[in-house]
Amino acid sequence: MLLRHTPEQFVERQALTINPAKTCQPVGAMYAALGIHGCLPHSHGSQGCCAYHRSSLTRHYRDPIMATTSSFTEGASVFGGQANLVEAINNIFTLYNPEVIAVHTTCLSETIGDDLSQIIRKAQAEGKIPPGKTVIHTNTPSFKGSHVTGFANMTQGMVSYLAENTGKRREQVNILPGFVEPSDMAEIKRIATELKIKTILFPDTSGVVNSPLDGKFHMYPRGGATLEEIRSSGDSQFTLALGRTASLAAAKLLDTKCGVPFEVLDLPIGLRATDALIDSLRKIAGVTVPESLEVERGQLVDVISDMQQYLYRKKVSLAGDPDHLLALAQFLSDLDMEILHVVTGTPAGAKFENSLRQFVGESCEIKQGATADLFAFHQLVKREKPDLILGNTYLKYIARDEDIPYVRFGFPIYDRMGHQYFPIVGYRGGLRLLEKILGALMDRQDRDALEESFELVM
Amino acid sequence: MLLRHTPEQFVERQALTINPAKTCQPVGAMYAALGIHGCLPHSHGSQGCCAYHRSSLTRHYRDPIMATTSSFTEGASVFGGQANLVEAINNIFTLYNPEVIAVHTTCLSETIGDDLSQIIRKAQAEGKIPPGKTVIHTNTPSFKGSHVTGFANMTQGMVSYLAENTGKRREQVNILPGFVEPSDMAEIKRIATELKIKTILFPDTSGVVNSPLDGKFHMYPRGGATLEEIRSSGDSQFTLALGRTASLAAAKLLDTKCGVPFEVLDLPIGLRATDALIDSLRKIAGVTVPESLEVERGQLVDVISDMQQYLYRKKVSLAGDPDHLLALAQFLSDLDMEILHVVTGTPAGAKFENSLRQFVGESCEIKQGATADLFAFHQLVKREKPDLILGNTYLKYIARDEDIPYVRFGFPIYDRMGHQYFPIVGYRGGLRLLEKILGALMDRQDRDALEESFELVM
Amino acid sequence: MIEILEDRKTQVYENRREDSAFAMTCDKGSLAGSVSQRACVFCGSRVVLYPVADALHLVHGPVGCAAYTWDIRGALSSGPELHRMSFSTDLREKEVIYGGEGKLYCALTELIPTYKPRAAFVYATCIVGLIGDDVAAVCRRVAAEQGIPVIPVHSEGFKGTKKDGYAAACNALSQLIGRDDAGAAPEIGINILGDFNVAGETWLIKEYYREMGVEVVSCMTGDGRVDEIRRAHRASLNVVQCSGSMTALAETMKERYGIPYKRVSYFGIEDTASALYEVARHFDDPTVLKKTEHLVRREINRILPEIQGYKAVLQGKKAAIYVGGSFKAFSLVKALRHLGIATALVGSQTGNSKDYEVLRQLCDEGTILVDDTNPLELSRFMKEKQVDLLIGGVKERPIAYKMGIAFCDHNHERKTALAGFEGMLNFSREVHASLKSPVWRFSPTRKS
Amino acid sequence: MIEILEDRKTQVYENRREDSAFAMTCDKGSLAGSVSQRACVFCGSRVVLYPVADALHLVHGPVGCAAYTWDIRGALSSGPELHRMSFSTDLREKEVIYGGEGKLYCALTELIPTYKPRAAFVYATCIVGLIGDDVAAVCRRVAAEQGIPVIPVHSEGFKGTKKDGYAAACNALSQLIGRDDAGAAPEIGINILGDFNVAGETWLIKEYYREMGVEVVSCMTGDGRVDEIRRAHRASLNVVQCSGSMTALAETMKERYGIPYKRVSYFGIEDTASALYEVARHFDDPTVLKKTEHLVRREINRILPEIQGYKAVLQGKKAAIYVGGSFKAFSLVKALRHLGIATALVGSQTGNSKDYEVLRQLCDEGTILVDDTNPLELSRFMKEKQVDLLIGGVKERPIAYKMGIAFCDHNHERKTALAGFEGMLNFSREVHASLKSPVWRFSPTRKS
Repeated sequence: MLLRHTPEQFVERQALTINPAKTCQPVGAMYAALGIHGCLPHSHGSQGCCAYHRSSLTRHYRDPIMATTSSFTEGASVFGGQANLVEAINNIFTLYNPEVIAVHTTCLSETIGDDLSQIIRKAQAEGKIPPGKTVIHTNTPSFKGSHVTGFANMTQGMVSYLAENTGKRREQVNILPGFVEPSDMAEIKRIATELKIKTILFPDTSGVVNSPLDGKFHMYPRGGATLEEIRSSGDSQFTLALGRTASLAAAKLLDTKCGVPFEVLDLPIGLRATDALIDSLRKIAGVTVPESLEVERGQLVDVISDMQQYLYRKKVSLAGDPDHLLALAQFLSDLDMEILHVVTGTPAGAKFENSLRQFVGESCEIKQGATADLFAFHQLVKREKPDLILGNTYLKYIARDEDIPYVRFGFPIYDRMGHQYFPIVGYRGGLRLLEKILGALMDRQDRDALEESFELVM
Repeated sequence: MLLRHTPEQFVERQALTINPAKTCQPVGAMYAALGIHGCLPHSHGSQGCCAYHRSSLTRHYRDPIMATTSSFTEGASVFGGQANLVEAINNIFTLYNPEVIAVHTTCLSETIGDDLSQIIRKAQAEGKIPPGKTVIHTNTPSFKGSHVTGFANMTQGMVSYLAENTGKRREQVNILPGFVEPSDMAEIKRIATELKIKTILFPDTSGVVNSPLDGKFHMYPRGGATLEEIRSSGDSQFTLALGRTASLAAAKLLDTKCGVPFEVLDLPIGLRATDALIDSLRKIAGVTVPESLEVERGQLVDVISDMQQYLYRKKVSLAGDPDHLLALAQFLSDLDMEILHVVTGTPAGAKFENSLRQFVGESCEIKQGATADLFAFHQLVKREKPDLILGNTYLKYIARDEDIPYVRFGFPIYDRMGHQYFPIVGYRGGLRLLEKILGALMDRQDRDALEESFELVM
Repeated sequence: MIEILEDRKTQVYENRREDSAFAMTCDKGSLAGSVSQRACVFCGSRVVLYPVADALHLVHGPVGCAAYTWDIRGALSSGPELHRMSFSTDLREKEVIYGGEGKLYCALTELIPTYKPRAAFVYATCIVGLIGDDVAAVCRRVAAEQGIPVIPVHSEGFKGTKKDGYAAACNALSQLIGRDDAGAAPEIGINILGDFNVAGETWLIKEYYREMGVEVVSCMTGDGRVDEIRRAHRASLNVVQCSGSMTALAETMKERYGIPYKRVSYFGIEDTASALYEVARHFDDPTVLKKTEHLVRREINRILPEIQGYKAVLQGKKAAIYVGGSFKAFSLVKALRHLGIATALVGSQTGNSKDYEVLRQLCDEGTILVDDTNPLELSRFMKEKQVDLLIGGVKERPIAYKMGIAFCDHNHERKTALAGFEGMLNFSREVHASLKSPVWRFSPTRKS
Repeated sequence: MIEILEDRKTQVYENRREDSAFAMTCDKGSLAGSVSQRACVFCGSRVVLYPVADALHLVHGPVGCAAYTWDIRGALSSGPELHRMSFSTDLREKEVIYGGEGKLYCALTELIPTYKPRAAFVYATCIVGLIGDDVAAVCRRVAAEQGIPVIPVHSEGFKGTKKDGYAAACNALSQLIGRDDAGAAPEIGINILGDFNVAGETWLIKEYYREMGVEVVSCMTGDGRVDEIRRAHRASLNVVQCSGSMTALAETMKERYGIPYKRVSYFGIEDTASALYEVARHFDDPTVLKKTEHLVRREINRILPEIQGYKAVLQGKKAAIYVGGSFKAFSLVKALRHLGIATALVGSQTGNSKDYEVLRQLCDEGTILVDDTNPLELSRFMKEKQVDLLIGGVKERPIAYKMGIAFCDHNHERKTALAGFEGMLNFSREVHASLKSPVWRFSPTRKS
């Protein structure tokens, strides 16, 4: 009854978000920037933003998250943040010596109207950027899109500043992994390696936000896509953009800027989406799929077949980010589950809804954008109670209040570990998701079983 | 209250096992035999044994488990099972055409006193064993030891029949993985591969009992140690026997028979035991540990440090097999948990208890062998309630009755999936175990939290 | 191509309508060396007696026999659950050499005062037969000392087949029957034999009889109670489901108490209806008959529309059936027909030659009949016949799945009641669910 | 070697006992480009007002400010939990261009009738300052229309530091205070200021005062209620914990109502004891004094033995402290001493120069003092000083762990009450648990 303030009755809201199912762009940009090796994300705004994003990512990853801020004051907001940023760039290279600074804006600097390209050029001109060092930026107004948009924008910023077409095509494929976990990025790389394909995957936060305890504090952990790799993405044969919302912008720009053709795929969550990724990779690189991957696939299919009776027609409601929801809905429908509700705070457009509709049927309630918040999700779930909900940590209130089995999925997850290390993409990731879903459903069956029907063999 | 028949009061039992914490040898032998590629396990006894073992393994793995039986009748039990076995060998090669038949005995054939070596020789002499085909055997009287002993005996049988010292040492290390899951065996091989060490691992059930759905029924799935590999184990530099109970016998015999020196290590469950395995491998092969493994290790240490407050002094009770319990107890003590009770139905001797004592402290109650059953375990848990219990599927009754968080661990697991695919050995396996343990503890904390202290960030 | 062993050729038959020479070999021991799906004598006894919930079940033998049969079967009890505990004498080497009678005596005298069961069953396993323990003598002694029936079950694994285990169980039950004559016998009273209350099926069936006005004196093997069994001879009809396991007891009771019996099946619409009608007709009571008619009509009307819906979708699919008893196989062939599904392969572990003749008559031209088959044969025929669905038990399930074939568990591990009208609905749902599961789209061989 | 920026050199100081020239630079904005652990004005306001559980907290701005502060703090409520909901006007581009007053008005008029809060706080965020919304006017209008206090909180993120946010919050609270004069004022009554009831700490402290015979009129920021705050001016003493955040309000109340205040800390044995004694002495009532003495004696006797036990084990360990407010830092240095732990490094986000002088006096020779530090400095000094334990908040925790250093959370995410005597026990346990965790054995650099 923590959420006693959620009435079942819907009231049309005009101007209000209650318990948001999204957050703002800069945190996504910061996360993306961490996916460059030796990069220090920089928040061009007041201190609080940077602190909040760092705290948020620290809670989610339980790892140190480094980022700097322009520390806006009242002055900056009147006279513009140019001085702050130039000073910041100077200080950062002096003190923290990163390879690259990745600047993102905030609602503040956006509203002021700071011209980041110009400021960075100025810093360059004034010699504040040491030789061999790089500063890139992207615009991430907090009052547009969501954290996913911020991720997409920073990825696009990487292309914009770094990707070069040297005129010499390389035997390599770009993969834009989307706003996924470091474990997922590592798994996508492993799959490509199994296929013997050289890939340039960026951003790549594996080894950055899930780094080992080795007795030292590393300002720049071992992981991340190197500048050289990202530069060379302009010479790649092809780009696979995983997830339209998070990866399309960068892929498009790579095409426009460097002539690298691209294809947008769903995030490789679940069987079919992984099939699609592997199939695309196979075709692009002209390789054959090795037995190892076929075995992984077959194991996933096998488990689905084994456990079908526990999945059949189970009703499920989802909240999260568009790219995740799309792939997840496909997977769940392939598991013979019925999707009742899908809610994302990120405005994802008609294309999203149309794609989703293939997997969820006509009766499913889809909400996106303004007022598509967790309050609305809670109301939906109250009206028609599913057997399972999937979504971020905030869903725990709803799971408790409505007594519904719950699997943590997406961002943020503040109260459990695992997502940092175990992928949910690929066939193995599908197995993991399946294990979690089955665990939640079967634990509930066990809990609710009458004593006489409490079962040993399930 | 399913187990309402468990009183808290201990009564010394003389002659009785209630809710056993073990089962009989043959099922272990059958499982081990499945770890040879192209092998058909054969149960020399009446039909029921074979059916029970197959059902049991099928429930645990959700995969087809193939094995044949001598189909004893009253006649056989009077006149001996020689005729049945010779006929069986003939029929099996005619009908099922395996590479090797691995025969184990049962209480019945043991009590009758069938001399398997002699019978197999006779079958050979009578031409019932086609050229190039092999029959091996081991003795697995059901009235001695337990399923673990049966596994150990069959592994020893492999050495006895197959291992050869050709006089030419090979640059390879034998690993006897013990009675672990196929996922564990695969993980041990992966670790050795990371170390760039050639290993002969047997038995190896990976790819046999967790095979993919590929649209066909395979009598002999792709996995398993090949005969050639096992033969060559006699030429290896060294043998690492993981788990004294399951692997010592075979390692000893490899030493006696082929002069391959050996070392007994704990099952590589948890941090220290994995360190020990990797360290031994490193020393034997004279290699350095690659960064990839150091990172995995550091990630495990990192998560332990991150989550220490949820583990600190949590009380835990364990039931299972000796080798597993030993390694698990070490890991849990490294997690700062306090082990209250350890129960194994397998008689494992004073050495087991002494080794265990290092990790569990003086006040821990250790029970093994006769009357060390799950009834006794339940009584212990009633007397002093732990925060968590770990053990096989049968513990679900106790978890329910006493309302204790519970993590499935060991054999058999009849009501969940996962163990077939995700290892618990190695550093990654440690992470998985940790995730499960933390999940159980934190789910309970969430369940029991008062509304006002129901926490988002944990 | 895979061969069928010479010895097994007469246990496999492809149906031709006009076949005067039909002679299925069956009722014989599995070949040594086959991957038989069959179990042993002990298994047969244990399965039948297991649902007697207020009895003590002590397995006298090495620990395995007790361990493998510990609560693996969902035979539900509405009250006591002593049957779900696993008691074993856990015989060790010492007893194999010196005998286990002492340990058995000791175990019983430890257990009975503690658990105060209404009766105890002591299962003799393989080894007990060999070491020569006089189990019956120990049981007599303990019975005398403790004042409850202590009944030896002669279930040494090697002494025959699962059927012999059924017989041993029937024998054990017959020792309880007739021990209680108190009170008046019901006018219209039956015993239900051979229903195990898996997933609560007995409760469903009992409810039908209640509605018909027929009193159930005992259901010995489903939600069973010792005291009911002791009064079972007061019934005037035995209704035998799972004919394989319980006909022996019905015969005994016929001989001993003159109680007639009827073999029935509660699987499928026709068989359930005719079971109830047969019982009703037996008593020749117009009220009972009327109530039965009403019940059957109502139930069929209730379930038929949904079933028709499934049929529309499933029409033309092909099934394989491999179950323990042949009587169940008959019902399944018919039930599947209701769903528009033809049976391309059917077999049982324990059918006799009469059963197979019935099956042959029931099945279509070309249907393959098998007795005591093995996975290789089974998978071969399923592939040849391009079967879409297999109905079987735990060991068959993963074989079907690996081949991308749907599956319905009609054995101990079924999770929903498949008996009665409601059961037919559940069965249809399960078959529909598995056949229409999206997972088969991902099987390499069966993209549909 | 890592450099300290020229500009930051005066914010880092290595303690020398006799240092007349000590002049710590502090109280200044973080440098542009530093990895500051500091937050913004909004953060300061939000943190202070958050625990007012029956108020509506509406964040007027883009969604992020509301999202990041949604229930991340364990400030417990014994009743209503409206404060744990996240309400935001979720300003979008349109409002940035055309202004957000309409949306704000609309949001408030949708919310207030639905949730019927006792008051509403409207937080202005960065952007609101820029687009020039007249938040105060909207609040006035809604207050008039809805009949509850609707209070603007001027917490535009860039308009200063977290401290300015505290001030804005104090200002907002002061608008509630004095609105209710009903009933008699208590004779011995206090307000608790600056305790946030994290992990139920306020409840602990309140219980002490109850036992002492001191009535708590309001605890504004811990398990807070609007009605209590409205009556807060009826107290005769303000007891200020977390001096950084609430001294401003105490000053205001002193000016406006003549209520004196005392700055106290409830962390550690001495500080808790002297806090209680100070309050008791203030009222100069022998009964209160006696009760206080009794309470303090009893509590210290209760906890000391266990603490001594930890001390025996922890003696000689070295700690680093980096917390938000410097007052807490004082207490921690003393509390650690009780455990035999020396403080090798101490710093705060918001200390002023007086605070640092106190700290300097308190600390040992050689202790490093830092103001507004960053991870690089922090880790460098922790390594140099071979520190065994860090006390800090969420962003510091993983830094310590990566270095194989124990950690105790003394910020919002602490899970046990660390205030009061009981809190000292909890603190000791936590410090002991982390310092003695076996995990450090597995850190490459700190095999101990």
